[in-house]
Amino acid sequence: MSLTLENLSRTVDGVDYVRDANLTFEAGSFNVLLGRTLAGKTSMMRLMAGLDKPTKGRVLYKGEDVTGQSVQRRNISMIYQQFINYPTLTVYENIASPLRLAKMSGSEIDRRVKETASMLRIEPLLKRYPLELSGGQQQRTAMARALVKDATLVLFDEPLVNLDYKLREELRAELRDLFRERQCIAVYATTEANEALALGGTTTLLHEGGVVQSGPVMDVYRSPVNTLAAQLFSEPPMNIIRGRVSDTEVTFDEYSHHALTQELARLAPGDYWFGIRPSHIALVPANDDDLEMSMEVALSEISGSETFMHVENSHFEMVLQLMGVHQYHTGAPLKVYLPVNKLFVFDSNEQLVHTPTRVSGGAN
Amino acid sequence: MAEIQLKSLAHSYSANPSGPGDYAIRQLDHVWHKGGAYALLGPSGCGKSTMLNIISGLVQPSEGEVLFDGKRVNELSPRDRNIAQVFQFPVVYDSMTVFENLAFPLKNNKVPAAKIKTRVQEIAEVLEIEDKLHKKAKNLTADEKQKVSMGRGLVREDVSAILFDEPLTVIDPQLKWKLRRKLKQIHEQFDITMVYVTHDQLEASTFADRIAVMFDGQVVQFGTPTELFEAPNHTFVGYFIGSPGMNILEVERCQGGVRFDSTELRLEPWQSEILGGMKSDNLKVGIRPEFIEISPVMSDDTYAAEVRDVEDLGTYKIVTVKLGEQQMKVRQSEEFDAGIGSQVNLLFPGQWLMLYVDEFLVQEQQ
Amino acid sequence: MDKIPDNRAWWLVLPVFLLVAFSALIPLMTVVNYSVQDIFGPGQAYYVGTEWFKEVLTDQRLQDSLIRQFAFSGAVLLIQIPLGIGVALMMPKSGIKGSLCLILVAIPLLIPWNVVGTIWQIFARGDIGLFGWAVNQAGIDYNYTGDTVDAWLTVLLMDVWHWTPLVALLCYSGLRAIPEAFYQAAEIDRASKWAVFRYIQLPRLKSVLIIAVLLRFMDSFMIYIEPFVLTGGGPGSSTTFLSQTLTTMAIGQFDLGRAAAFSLIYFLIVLLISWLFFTAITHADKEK
Amino acid sequence: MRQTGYKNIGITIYILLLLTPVYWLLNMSFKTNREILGGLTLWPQNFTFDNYAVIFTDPSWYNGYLNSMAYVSINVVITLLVALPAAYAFSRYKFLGDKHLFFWLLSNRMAPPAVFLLPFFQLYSSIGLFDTHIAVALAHCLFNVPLAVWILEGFMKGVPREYDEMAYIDGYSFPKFFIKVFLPMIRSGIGVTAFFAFMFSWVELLLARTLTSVDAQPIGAIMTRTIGASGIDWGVLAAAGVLTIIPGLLVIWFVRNHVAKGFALGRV
Repeated sequence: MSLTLENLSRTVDGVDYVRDANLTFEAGSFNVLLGRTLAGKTSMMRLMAGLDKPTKGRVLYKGEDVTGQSVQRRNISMIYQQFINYPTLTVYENIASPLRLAKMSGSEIDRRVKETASMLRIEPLLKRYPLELSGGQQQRTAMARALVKDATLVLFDEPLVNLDYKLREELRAELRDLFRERQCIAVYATTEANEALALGGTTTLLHEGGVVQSGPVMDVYRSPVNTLAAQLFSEPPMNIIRGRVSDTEVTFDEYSHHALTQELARLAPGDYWFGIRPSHIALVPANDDDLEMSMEVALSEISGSETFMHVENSHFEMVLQLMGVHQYHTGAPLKVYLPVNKLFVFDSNEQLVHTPTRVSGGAN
Repeated sequence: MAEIQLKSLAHSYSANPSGPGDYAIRQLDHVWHKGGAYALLGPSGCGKSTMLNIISGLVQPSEGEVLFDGKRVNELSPRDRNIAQVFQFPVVYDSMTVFENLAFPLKNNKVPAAKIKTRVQEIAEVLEIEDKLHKKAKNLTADEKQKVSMGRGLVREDVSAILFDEPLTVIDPQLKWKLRRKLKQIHEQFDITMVYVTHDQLEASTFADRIAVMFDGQVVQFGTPTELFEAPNHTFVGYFIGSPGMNILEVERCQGGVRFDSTELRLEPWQSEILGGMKSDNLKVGIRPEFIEISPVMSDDTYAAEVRDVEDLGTYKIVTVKLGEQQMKVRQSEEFDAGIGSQVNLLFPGQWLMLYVDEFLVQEQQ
Repeated sequence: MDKIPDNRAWWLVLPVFLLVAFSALIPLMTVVNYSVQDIFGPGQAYYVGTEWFKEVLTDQRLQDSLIRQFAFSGAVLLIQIPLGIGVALMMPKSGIKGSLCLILVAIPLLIPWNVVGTIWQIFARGDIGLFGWAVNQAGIDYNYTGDTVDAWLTVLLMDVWHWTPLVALLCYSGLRAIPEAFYQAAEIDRASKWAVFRYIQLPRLKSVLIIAVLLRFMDSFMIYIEPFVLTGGGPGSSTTFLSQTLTTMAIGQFDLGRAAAFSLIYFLIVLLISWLFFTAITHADKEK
Repeated sequence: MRQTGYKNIGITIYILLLLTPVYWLLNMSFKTNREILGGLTLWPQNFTFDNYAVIFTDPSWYNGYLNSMAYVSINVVITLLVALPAAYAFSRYKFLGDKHLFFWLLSNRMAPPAVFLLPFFQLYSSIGLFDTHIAVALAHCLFNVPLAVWILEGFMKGVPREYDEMAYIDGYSFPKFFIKVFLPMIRSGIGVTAFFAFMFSWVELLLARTLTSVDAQPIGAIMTRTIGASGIDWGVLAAAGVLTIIPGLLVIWFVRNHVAKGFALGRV
């Protein structure tokens, strides 16, 4: 029981909304589509739902072609970014509506509605009307309506963007738990890397309508196929620096020269892109072969627990994510240290050639 | 530029408020000093936008005073208060070009044309829209429009303050980083009093030197991001700042400290001392996931807990542990690897264990 | 919102299509048919080709009423549009006062057109009409039944009274559609009242104004009942507008051929000018 | 706030000017003809209901009202029935020739009624509908339906398509969705459209008069009969006029809250 997209494309007057996508979603899986706005997340979901027709390719469900099937006949549900509920129905009736249409018995409907409502903690609101509720409550109602019928495919189109920061955190956590046991296919679109990480499951990176990379969230995160993937899936974006490896040394932007140690030694001479996550750069050397670079502080942003430090030099700039508070003034010079074993290496056409050595344990 | 003071301010949208519930803002005293970069942080419906509109004069407070440099301005209209404000959703005059939009406030202030030109240029460059200057505003993308509305606020040099009402809502995460940085630079460049309303703690703390946290109509804490993080003086601040928020446990008094279930927590002497002098039984302890340590060895100040869940967020992990009947979250480095169900020894460093009586922090007297 | 291409939508518009076709196309065909024939009575019709069109186009009487018509419509627009905007700006934004104003202002629109005529027929009379009496008292010699200028002005005044409310209400709703944020921003930017009108209200009224101009042009160009009741087209032919010329020609003199040809030309003029406005509207919609 | 003060004064004056002619009509309707012709009086010296009595007792008078009511309501019903689906189609779908169709519809709103007088007369007599309510109702559809489609389309555009999709996803069939979900959401639009249809049908006289003789004759026509004849009964005429205003007032009262939106034809 799986949903398969077979070289699926949708082009609207010349613009590729979705470009030749090949993906499979397994039952009981939680799938995150991660990409910037207009990356094709929504378009892809609409194709899965059957709300739009593809210009090319097929959608297969349990192996059979459902591309042409009407929305009503597919057993799906969808949650939108804007809070969409029937404004003229009470919360109760909103949640009940899919069941009523499924000609379910009154008692059964009542049971399910109550159950789902309590699951999403909106039981006390059942008699109210959607527009009387806060954004969070409205979205909970929408989710309840989506979950009350056991849809085989549940689509979330950035459901949390219009909610408060803390609410997002809560609902996100609840979602993960809600879908743990469910046997449906959940697809969730978001623009935020951290959300993708928090939700787990499998992650698919989209860019300009095309699939960049897809797989278990940690695999994608730990070994991004190219610089694009690396930057899409890192917040703040991964630092990427151009570098040249000679027989004797590695040079970053003709600026800082370093000896070849560890993995670097294994790289054939040539041009590369080196990536490092903001959180891996340190202000004090951890190992003696850390790459030392002298930079200037452009700006340091303190978020209480961490400091985001934007540093630059005449050739390139980097972002550091440091635990604790580090107060520096703009323009202050400082040395930063890049641990060699945390470097991502991409070849001259930006394809991954080396990932950092995995820390013990790794993905779970 | 001015110092903005709010004196015993209260506001209700209903004409004759019956109970405290009808108040968007209640009994609020606060001072925004000259030239500071401030954030006003809180969940939606906590009254933060109301407060902003009261400062700018778009809303008349039902009680209390608004003072600019000690002068009462309640009766003054926004135009006379000479305040700039940027709204949550872009407001551009779509019949004008970007240039005309940015020039508009200056024109209204009868600024000489030459001055306008240079000033607009300057701001346009800071916001990186100088290439759009002659486009019609209505043909811009959402975030360009928002930049323009910001520009209209920033372009005036003489303003007493600039107020931002969740200005980055419509902006892509990737761009948010850049824009927030811009604002900060602008503040350092022109040092104007800036008040920035948001529900996003990261936005707030990265923009502001000091943050006022609002919780149903009141400012519960006003301090630097670090203060808010390390010593939240109200359980709400603990919960709201930091992600995940502070672990907060209901406890009761016991010999030499406090207790929940069968677990006894030792308190700092001064904490127990103060606690001894207090009647209330509404006691809570809080400790941040970042400050809970997991020690390899068991000792008499560690607590044995069971790992319930491990959330891998790439650069770090959030571990959910069960201590007695209580769930707690612990932040660990990405190297952490203990399987679900395994036992760990929690260590609560004394200086990070906060005690709350009636939701407010018990602080050590100097 | 981008629309979905789907020709099955035709089923939804079919009823409208049939209904309107029935009451528009068939009659139109008849008109066309007349316009190329000379009809003396049932069964006696001769094909005359474009004869009638030639005649009509050269007919002095028609040209005069056409000119009168344009003059009238022009005057109507020039007075009613600015006045309407003004009234809209004065109306309270909301609350009971708002909806009360709305209803009071709308009253003239709810009066059957012939009654409008009747009202003014009485109201403007020197002897028993308040208006006429007042003007005469003011020492101005005024008599719309006798003096051509007075008659023309009275018709104009009546139309202004009757239709300015429509313009006003259109603009009023247009104004109400402007989000409060814009006024707030303007206030913050210290914009003058004039600047607010010029840069916020006027641009946002654009599309409504086009609609208003369109409707007012059409209806004033087709005006019939009111002046007919008020002045019967007189004195002389000072207030005889196209519709009236047409109806007298068709029903009065049973001069079908000429009337038909004339109708078509008439229709085409309205259509042409309206089309210009219509494209303007859709254009304005696109911009949004 | 001086500003608003001036505004209030201005609007009050305008409304007063607007209402004087109506007042004058009202005033006359309570006067005897002698008083009317006897000279100018600002209010009825000897107040009388006779004029109204005449109308309410004489069938040839009050039937006029009944007739008008009849064809107006028929017209409103027909207009809404056909315009609703059409407007939906225009607001949601691209289809072959949609733009042209739309303009063609509107163009009929622009057709001078005078042009259609004779053809209509013949058309409806030929199919035996002359002097029936339905005839007038149908004729009025000529300008009401296009307008209705236009207004409704404006309102429907305001409803995000997500609502349609949500309903389909929940399993609604199109008709069920349209009636149960969609129509309730555009209530105000429908109300306003009904109002406009009523208004234009109620005030129109040219066609109504041409297509009727006795059985379905509208009040307007009956009034015009009295005009021109020697010694007009001014009082009764005024009373009749007053009575024609009342239905309109009732209707606008019901839709007063939506009417502002509707006047913008849902397009701003």
